[in-house]
Amino acid sequence: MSGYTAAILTLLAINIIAAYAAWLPLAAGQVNLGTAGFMAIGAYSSAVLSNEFDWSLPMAIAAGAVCAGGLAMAIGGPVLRTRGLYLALATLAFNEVVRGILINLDVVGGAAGYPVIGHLGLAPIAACAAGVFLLALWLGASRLGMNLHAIEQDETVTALFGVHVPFTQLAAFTIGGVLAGLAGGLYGHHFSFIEGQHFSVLLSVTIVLSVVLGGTQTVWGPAIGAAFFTLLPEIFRGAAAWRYVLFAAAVILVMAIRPQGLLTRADLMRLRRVVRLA
Amino acid sequence: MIAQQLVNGLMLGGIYVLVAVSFTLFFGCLNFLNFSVPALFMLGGFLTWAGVAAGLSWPLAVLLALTVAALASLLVERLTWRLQRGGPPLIPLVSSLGFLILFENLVLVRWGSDARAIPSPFGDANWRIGDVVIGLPQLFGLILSISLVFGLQALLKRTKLGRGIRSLAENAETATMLGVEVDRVAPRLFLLAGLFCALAGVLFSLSYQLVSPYMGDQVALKGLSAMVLGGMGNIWGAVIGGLVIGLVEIFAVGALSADHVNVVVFGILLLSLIIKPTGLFGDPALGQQKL
Amino acid sequence: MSAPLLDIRGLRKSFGGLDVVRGLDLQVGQGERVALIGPNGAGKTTVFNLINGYYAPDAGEIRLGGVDLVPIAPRRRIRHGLARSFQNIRLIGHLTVLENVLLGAHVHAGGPLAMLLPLGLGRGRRLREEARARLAEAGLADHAGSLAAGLAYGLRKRVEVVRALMARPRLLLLDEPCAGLNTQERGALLAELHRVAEGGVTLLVVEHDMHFVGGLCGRAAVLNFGEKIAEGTPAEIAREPAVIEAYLGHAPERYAHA
Amino acid sequence: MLEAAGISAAYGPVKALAEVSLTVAEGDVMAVLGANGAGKTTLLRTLLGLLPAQAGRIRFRGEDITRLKPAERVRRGLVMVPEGRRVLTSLTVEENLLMGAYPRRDTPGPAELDAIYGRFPNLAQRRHMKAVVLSGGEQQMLAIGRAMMARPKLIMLDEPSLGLSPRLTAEVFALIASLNAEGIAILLVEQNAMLALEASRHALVLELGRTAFDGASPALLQDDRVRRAYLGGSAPEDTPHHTPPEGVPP
Repeated sequence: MSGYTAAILTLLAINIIAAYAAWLPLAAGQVNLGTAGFMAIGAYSSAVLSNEFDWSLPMAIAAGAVCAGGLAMAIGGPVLRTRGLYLALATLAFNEVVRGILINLDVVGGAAGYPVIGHLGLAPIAACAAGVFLLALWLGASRLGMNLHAIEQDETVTALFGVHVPFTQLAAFTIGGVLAGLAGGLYGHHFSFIEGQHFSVLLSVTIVLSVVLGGTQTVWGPAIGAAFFTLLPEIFRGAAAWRYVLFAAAVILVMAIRPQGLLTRADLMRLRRVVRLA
Repeated sequence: MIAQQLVNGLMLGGIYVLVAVSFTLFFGCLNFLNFSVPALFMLGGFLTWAGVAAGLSWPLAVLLALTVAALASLLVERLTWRLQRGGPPLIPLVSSLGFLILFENLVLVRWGSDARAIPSPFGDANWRIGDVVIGLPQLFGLILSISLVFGLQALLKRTKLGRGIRSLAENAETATMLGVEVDRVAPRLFLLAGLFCALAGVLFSLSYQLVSPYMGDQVALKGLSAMVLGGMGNIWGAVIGGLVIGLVEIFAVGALSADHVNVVVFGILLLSLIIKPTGLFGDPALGQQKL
Repeated sequence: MSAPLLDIRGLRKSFGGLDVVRGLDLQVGQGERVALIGPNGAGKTTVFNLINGYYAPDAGEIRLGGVDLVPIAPRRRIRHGLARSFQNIRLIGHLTVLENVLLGAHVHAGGPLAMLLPLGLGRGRRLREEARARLAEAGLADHAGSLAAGLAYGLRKRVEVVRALMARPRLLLLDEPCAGLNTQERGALLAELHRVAEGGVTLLVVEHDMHFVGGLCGRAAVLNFGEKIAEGTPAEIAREPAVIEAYLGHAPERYAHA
Repeated sequence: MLEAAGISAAYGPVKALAEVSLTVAEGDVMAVLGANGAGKTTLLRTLLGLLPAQAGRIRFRGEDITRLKPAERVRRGLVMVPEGRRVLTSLTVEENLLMGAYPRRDTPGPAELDAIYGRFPNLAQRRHMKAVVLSGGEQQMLAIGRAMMARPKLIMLDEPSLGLSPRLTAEVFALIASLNAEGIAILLVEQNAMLALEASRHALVLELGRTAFDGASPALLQDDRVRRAYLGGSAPEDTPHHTPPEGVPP
């Protein structure tokens, strides 16, 4: 495998994990525009643990994910009281606050960035992505996954059937935080350098964009969206400077034709039927 | 010192006012969080530079920039809101983000990503009142912003189009029943709101004499905060919110450092969303009901 | 009648100064099938929403099997044996019929940890079997795997009933179960509800179709302007002058004097 | 004047109207009766074009309007006063009236507004207040005044008596009669069937989205069919031919 291919695949793996981080709350109808903020928490805390405290990489990255999840749970309480676009804006603000603090935190290099000593290659990162995908498959088939979809479509009715809506949403938000922290930890230990600027609202927005594009109804949607987002600009690489232009045009086009995302539940069921017949 | 900061804050706030009003028009009337606003802002500012750099006169360059931004806004209406209205509000939001990436990268392809210095047509015209320096371009910008909002207010109150927009904002179905055609009113609203933020971009470039393809991102986030702070869908709320955010930013720079600005501004946004999501002057029914 | 299953006393609710329910008393005995009828705007759906907890009453008591429901959170009322269907179908469109029905069994699915198990594992396995069985009984077995959104309207109405039954309610509230159904579908629903009632579930039905009410319910209470103006068998009700006036308006000669 | 032939309409998968035909003659008052969910409001919405007709044709004053947008129909004089009045509460009383003239190509002059205020003195007093302060009866007057600003040839009223006291109901019906006397045709959907039959010349009874009766109103006053449409006819025990569906014990 060429270095180029490995680099693209690593990026794809990290983007897939980040996509599932955004998907869980999104499946329950919550637009989390703070995913990059949680990634930053995971990246910085794992980097500090492995750099300064000599933790092993798996331990440090796991701890980073837990930190991000813990923070998600802590801020989830107040933030999730807001709804719809208000929630999107609240998480967006959260993202900017986290980034602003990190840029000013001299312990971790401030705006100059923070070098990470430990390094992870493609294999462990791809394994993590595969693990996250399996976890998503599992959750998607669980009652939690079903309740999330139900809440997204009809919160009132779901609550009347006894589902504790705020608790369920907090659970999704927290698991999303853990996954984002994981993606951040992996990112930092792969690229060996992190800076606050990278974890901007634009990154959060791009992640949500990829999930919506892939489709939120099925477990496959986020992976498809992440692949679309990571690979499409590479396909257009020949067009050099034009690639993001073409990519953006593709996004607009897809959303105009298929606002429910590339893959819907109905598509998936049709696909299964075809496979079974064949 | 404090007087100078007050002046600077209000001047900066004048820019945010226009962006916040633009956001609030889209949100209040169409329930659409339009993320192409930063790109329209950038088009206004950047194309003014491009026009001047290509040898056009100032007024002509501004006119050209505003025209392109207005057409861009109409394109956004056609390909996002018109196709996706009635569905979940997230969908047009995502599409409009696509347009943000599209416009920024189109400019990038043509002119590169560097920030460009743009000479002020007014030179270094200043007013001095005691120790306080008031930049004339900035002052002009602030006055223009506020008068435009007054103009908008008059348009909404006194004209047929304004009444149509307001009925649409209250209840689209009733408006349709009365004979308001959404597909005719919406493009005009996009034109109006698009011009507001493009003009903010022009004023920004004239006041701060620097443009780049990404100049809209941070300003738009501040404008968004201003809209939320003032109360989504409320025009005068957006004005107050814009001025407050401008003041907060300048005072945060003075008291802490330029790097802390975002922590303070977005901290305020986060807190205000948690404590009072409807903002200072927002209609509690708006947003709650529509979403 | 021994202590009624549902006991509503002095129920009041007003919205913005408009009294929608004014001092309603209504008792429904165990195993009864009662219709709540009345003209447009009489407050029938509001009564349902009060029982359900979607609105809090201004005054009055709602007891289910002796338990006062008013202080109980809406989410918890289903645990006391209360389930309902909705006037405008509210199935979860992009879940399958089976999944929708399983949503109805949420209260029997176990604690937070059970939420993390796939639907067919552990206790979920028995629930899934129960859901399949109930769908089969209702003649909906063929549709178990279809998405709810793609189903014909009449079928969706019946899935809503099965979903509510999965909560194993003592009292089932049905809000206009017939609306939008054709004659044939009404027949199928009527048969289904007879079966449900024989299974021991008490029914309280808001319905406009008086044929349907006559075919299902032994007793009907008539609401007008938030007050109960008559109560009796559907046949008695249909002859009651106050009811006829509530539905058809004032007789012309009386209007002339007004 | 208004002629609908075999129109059908649906909300998504739910068929709400099946091949309904009706004719409202010049200067006529027609009542549409039926139980809840019979399709009365749907009929009005389809006639105005808020809901597309899936089948059938609609002609208004000799012109086929089946495919026209609501705004075009309002401009031609087909106007609706919706159920629950739906005045725009964030606009002032006067702005609401001006909204009635929205599709018109000309600008309404002060004389026109004064004519409306002359009719409704209560509205004149509050012309510059937000419509949210109006009482239910005043809102109904405003909704009708707003419809008049469109220069209507035919007004469709949906449940004008809903939530009004008997006295206000009588006032609204007197107003409807006077509008009719000025040559405006009326299509009236009304829960209060007896009142509607009294006020109308022709009546259409809908049952499950289909026409159950179409004819002269006085004939219906004595007819059992209205009672049946609302109250399900004679009670089941009186009708031995009513057979319960299969599987149901008697």
